[in-house]
Amino acid sequence: MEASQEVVLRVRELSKSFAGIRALDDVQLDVRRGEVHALMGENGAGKSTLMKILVGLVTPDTGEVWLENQSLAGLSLREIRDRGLSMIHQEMLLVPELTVAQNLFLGRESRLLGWLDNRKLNARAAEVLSRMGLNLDPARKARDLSIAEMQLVEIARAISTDARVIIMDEPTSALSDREVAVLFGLIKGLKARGVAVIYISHKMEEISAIADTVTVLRDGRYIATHPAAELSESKLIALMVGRELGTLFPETVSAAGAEVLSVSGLTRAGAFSDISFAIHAGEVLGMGGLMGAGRTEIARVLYGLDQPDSGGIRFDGQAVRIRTPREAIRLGIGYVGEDRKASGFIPKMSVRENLTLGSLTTHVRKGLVSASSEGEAVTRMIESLKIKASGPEQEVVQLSGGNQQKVVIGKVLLALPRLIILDEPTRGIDIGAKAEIYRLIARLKAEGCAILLISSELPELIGLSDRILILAQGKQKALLPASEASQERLLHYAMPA
Amino acid sequence: MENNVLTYRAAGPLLSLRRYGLLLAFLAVCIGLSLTTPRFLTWQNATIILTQVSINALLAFGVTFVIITGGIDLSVGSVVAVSGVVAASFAHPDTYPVIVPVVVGLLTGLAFGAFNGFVVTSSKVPPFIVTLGTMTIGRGLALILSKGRPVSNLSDAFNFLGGGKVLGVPMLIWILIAVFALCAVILRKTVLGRYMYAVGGNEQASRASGVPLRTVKMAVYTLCGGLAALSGILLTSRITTGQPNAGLSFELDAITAAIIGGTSTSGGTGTMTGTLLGALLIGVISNGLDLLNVSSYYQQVVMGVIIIGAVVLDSLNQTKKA
Amino acid sequence: MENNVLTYRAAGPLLSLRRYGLLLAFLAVCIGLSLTTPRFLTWQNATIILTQVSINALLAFGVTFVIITGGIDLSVGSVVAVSGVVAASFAHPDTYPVIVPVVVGLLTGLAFGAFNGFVVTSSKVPPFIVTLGTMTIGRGLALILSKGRPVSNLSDAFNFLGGGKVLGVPMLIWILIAVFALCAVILRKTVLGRYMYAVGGNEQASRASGVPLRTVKMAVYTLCGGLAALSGILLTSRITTGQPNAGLSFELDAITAAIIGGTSTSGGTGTMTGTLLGALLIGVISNGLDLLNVSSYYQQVVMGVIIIGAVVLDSLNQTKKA
Amino acid sequence: QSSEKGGAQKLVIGATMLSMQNEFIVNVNDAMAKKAEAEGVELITVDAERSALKQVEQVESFIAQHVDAILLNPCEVEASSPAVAKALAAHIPIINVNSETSTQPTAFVGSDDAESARIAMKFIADKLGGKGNILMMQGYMGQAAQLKREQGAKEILKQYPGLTLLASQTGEWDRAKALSLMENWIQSYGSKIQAVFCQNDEMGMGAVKALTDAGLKNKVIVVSIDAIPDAIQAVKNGTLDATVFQNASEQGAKAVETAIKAIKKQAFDKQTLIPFQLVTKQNADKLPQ
Ligand SMILES: Nc1ncnc2c1ncn2[C@@H]1O[C@H](COP(=O)(O)OP(=O)(O)OP(=O)(O)O)[C@@H](O)[C@H]1O
Ligand SMILES: Nc1ncnc2c1ncn2[C@@H]1O[C@H](COP(=O)(O)OP(=O)(O)OP(=O)(O)O)[C@@H](O)[C@H]1O
Ligand SMILES: [Mg+2]
Ligand SMILES: [Mg+2]
Repeated sequence: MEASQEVVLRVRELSKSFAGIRALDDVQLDVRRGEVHALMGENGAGKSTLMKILVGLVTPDTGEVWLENQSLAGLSLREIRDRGLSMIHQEMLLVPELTVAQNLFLGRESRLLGWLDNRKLNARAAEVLSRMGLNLDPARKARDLSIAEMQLVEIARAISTDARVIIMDEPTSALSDREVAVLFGLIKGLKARGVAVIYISHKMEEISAIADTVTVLRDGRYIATHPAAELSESKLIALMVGRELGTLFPETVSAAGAEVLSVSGLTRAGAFSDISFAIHAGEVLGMGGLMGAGRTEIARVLYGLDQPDSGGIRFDGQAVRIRTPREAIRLGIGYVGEDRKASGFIPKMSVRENLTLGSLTTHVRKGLVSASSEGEAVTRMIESLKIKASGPEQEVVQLSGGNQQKVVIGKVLLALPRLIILDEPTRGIDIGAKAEIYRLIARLKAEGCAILLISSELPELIGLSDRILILAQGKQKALLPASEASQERLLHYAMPA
Repeated sequence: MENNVLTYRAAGPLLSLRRYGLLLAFLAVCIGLSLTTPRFLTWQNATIILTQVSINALLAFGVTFVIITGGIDLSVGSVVAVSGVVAASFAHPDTYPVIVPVVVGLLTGLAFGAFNGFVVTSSKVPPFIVTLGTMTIGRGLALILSKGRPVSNLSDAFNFLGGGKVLGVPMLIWILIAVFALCAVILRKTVLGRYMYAVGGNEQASRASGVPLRTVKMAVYTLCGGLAALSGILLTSRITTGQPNAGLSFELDAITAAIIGGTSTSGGTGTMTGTLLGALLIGVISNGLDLLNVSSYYQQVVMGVIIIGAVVLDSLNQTKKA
Repeated sequence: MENNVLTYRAAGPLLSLRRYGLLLAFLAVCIGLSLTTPRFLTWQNATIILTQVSINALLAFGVTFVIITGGIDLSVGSVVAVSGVVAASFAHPDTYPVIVPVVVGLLTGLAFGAFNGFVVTSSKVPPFIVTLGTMTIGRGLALILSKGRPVSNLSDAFNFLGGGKVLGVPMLIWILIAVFALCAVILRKTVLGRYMYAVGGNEQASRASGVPLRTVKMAVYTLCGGLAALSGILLTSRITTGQPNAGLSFELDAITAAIIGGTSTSGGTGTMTGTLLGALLIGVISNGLDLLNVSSYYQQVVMGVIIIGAVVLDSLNQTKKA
Repeated sequence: QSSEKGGAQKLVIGATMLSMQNEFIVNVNDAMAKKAEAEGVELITVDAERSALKQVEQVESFIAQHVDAILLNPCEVEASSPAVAKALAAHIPIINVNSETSTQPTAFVGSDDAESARIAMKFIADKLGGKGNILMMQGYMGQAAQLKREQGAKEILKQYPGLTLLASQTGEWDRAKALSLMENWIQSYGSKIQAVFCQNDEMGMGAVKALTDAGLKNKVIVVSIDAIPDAIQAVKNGTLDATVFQNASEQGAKAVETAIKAIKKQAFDKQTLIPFQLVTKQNADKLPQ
């Protein structure tokens, strides 16, 4: 169905500042019935803030929002939701102690003193989930879900309301291609019912696949709105970044040196079994697979977060047992985890404090932390990663998602690791920052660092790796040079038997 | 993730006890005491323990609600005193019918709770400070209202509430059972209860889901104040006097019972069964130590050791299953 | 987001106070008292307030460390009693040199702290329960060791520690200043201090960043125990007796000072300056109420109202800036 | 009841004490234990920790254990009364020790708290010649001993219109709190202060310390109650002007004696009043034990 001309959601002159930071500056937006409206912009451009204002989570300083010509000013979250606006949150807002079913319907129970029937609730949840083609046990607690599963619950929750406009703030950041395909199917269904979708993503190919219209924000300001069909990728990037961007994947030369790490027969019951590979200095080993294939579990074992049941790990040719992350760091292993909110940074700490957390002991002079030594390292890292913050003292929790990720990477780099494990390092990162991280990987590689790259984005995996290891259901399926890898071939190996 | 897992742990019974370890620890203490003193495992002693536990348990139920939402209430001990004194002032013989002191006492506690809830929801002052403030204020008011003197000479009808028996079982035990059931139902079977877990588990997510944070918090503090008042009225009736310094440091016992029972101070978890068991554990230990005639100084040491020990046992058990 | 903002609030001065609101509230109380009673703003009264505040402030510093890591320590009041009694037993005239009771007392407190730290780090028992256990155990031990009687007849050298003056200023004030400076340096300038914030801010992320959780937690509880012991020794010296029931409910005052000072019970935030200011605020109010001869009953009401009021004022100020 | 099972069975007496953290009470309890041992009786002591509720519960427990007699050292006049009523209803003799309850027990051994305050206040009045400024340091507000001692002190104040009560605040029975309170009072009233009455010796010691530090001790009279060893020593040294001696060992011993008589249904005194004694520098050396 073609998008109609009827505007369901209208935003005018919206501005919002946080403690001196201008997150939105006179922004406008028109969303039409049944269209997929992509909202694009770099990390920190103000996309999430705008969406949070729409659903009533954040109050704007000035400006107004109309849903079907009715102003939403002064309405509560509940009232706005009841008028037909729902949202998939970037931060995955689930209550860890509640079950999937309870989270799905949270805030939508009939009355405050109403009677709850968990059996009925579970049945309804199971129905909703299966209608969306999702395989999730409604009785599982949210805290036990992987982040991909959490994201699926968020999606199911937003879609199961009878919303007229659904906001999706990076709904696919934790999903692999298969689930993305499921989501796109759902979005098509929504369009057909006349539901408008505001879609935020940093994945260009998704925009061209489903967006009808694209609005671009830059530094909190409205830049332009165009039909998606009229926008080439390079033009879109130019609008977002304000300049042309060179090639995404930098040219690198493979100059693999001595073996840094090797594992043989590594097994952890219930997660993966019999994994063997080696990584060399100056080499990028890619690790691919579908969601739940066991890649994160391997990384956790290598970093001492979990213990293997059997198998050996050698570092620099020495057999080692890595019992804690501290030991891993001492060996020279760095890890950027996939769940940056849970285990990546300390929200209340500043950018500075987070950056130096893993290497603080190197800044000690006469028993005290030297502010100048620390400050110098921090300034260097902020510049080299182009971290966008009001300064080194800004709390990391206030940064946009992409900049938070840069802080986490910066922290690992400051500990000068010889092997870096990157688990979905570009999740939620804008195209410009992505290019920077790719250049960073190339630079680290050139400096002789060994890199284990886990990614669900196949182009990224192919574009950056020297060799690629494919896992399916915890088993090693293939280990091939990147030159022999194509997306089709990798997918073929990754599919469960 | 086959379909059959759908039935797994599905609805959960009303009185589910997730912490078998605690039950085990409790039973271990009981068996230990039964073996060492024949006076422990008697019907009469069981009645005594339950009666003694009831006052603390009522407070602990209220505190459990609050802690589940991620808050804390230090004022319950003082509310026991104020509402007890207020109730006593209306409970002299041949003045008002017995319903009057009960209602007035309850209203006093509800007012304190509502005040706590109001300040917590409309300022950024941490609940610890708010309720510490009302704790001090409450104690002062109890002394002012009673002029520092116990309020005595209470009617028989009033003294029956906490001192009488029905069908051979003390009133306090009946009330304990009824209030426990009510609180368990609120927590597990009503939307309000679900929202308590949600607010304590992730306040931001709850807000984004449209959970009425303000209402939920107002509700838990008010409930807690009401339960403290009930506790205060029953205490007053049991000792036949409204005492301005009743309930000193009761808040600590109540919080302890809740936490032993598995309520986490960071919010989002806790059950009424656990809290009841926590209160019972404390009651049984203190009863047992008296029965064994352990010197009062050593009692404290033993009490401390057993409490830590019981919770260690409980946590070992949880770890194994996790 | 220009480059020059990089210098904004850069490394942060040692005594940075993020909460000007609290300072304002404190000054407001001081000015109010100066206007109502001429006796408040005198050098002598200032000395007295500082002396009175010092014991609580030392405890509050220790507790601040613990709360910043997301823990809690309820045992400090009991540790005050045990270490005071132990120190007093070695402080009779013509027995040991004064260093002996001090060292033995400190070791007692450090042992309690280390025990807390050990149980907290090697089991899943919540710190609330662990330290509640040691609180009870400590009180019992103090009573056992002293047989329930004050330990008096202490040497002059020992009594000088908490009662003497140097350069006209009470020893307690010198010690308060020195310990405050030391704690502030630990918290803001050492790796350990940074790790405390990290552990309290996000334990999982800290572990993943190579922060030695166990060591940090052991350190804070042990530090807290040591500071409580110091507090106990000084209190014993000040009142020239080791009292088994000294320090009753001191933990509440200490935690209150820390929280008024901006330490969040959920961990990850807090400053020593804030805690000191919190302790001073409590001390000034209680001194002022005595000077104004407010009746004991009303003192409590006023104290509660002012504490809530001060923190409301503080939080309003924070909101405005956020 | 085991007493009926003949002399072979050891008699059991349960004692619930106001607070085993109070030195005077500990002394009373020690005397009980000593006497009980001499008489071949088993004594079970429990600590009510100043809570009337706890005390009632402990008496309930004693009743369930079928003890032969109960010694009650009441926390409160009114609130501990249900304990007495319950024991009487269970036909177990109950003896109140040291202070009273509103319900009449089987027997009473002790002294009248108000009387001790009268003695102390009278001493001050005499020393000041019936004219002067006085401060009163109260115990924990609302507790029986505080109320009784306040009442006694006020009676004497009424008799001497020349005495002015400058202020009265609580030191919560505690030496450290009393020290701080006295420091603050010195700020407020300075040289106006002529005498301080403290409701127990612990607070008295704290007040003495503050006054000594401020160099005011020789200008101010301090009197307190209980005659704990520290206080007697202070009286000997002349820093504390007087304390009021309450004979702990006699109270404890008499209580056990009376209980045994009551169990054996022998004749006993319904009321044994043990007199107070003012302790000053003159007689401080001559106290019993
Ligand atoms: N609560 C807050 N306090 C202070 N600053 C904030 C807060 N929330 C957002 N900001 C700031 O507002 C700006 C916009 O943030 P926003 O999260 O809307 O970006 P975004 O476009 O969603 O970025 P991303 O693609 O990384 O998710 C950022 O500079 C961010 O630091
Ligand atoms: N917290 C958890 N609790 C229970 N099972 C888990 C948890 N995390 C992962 N698993 C399970 O472990 C297996 C491996 O998951 P893992 O996250 O390592 O996969 P992955 O290949 O990294 O996939 P992803 O794309 O999700 O990162 C899966 O079967 C998953 O369901
Ligand atoms: Mg965003
Ligand atoms: Mg993964």
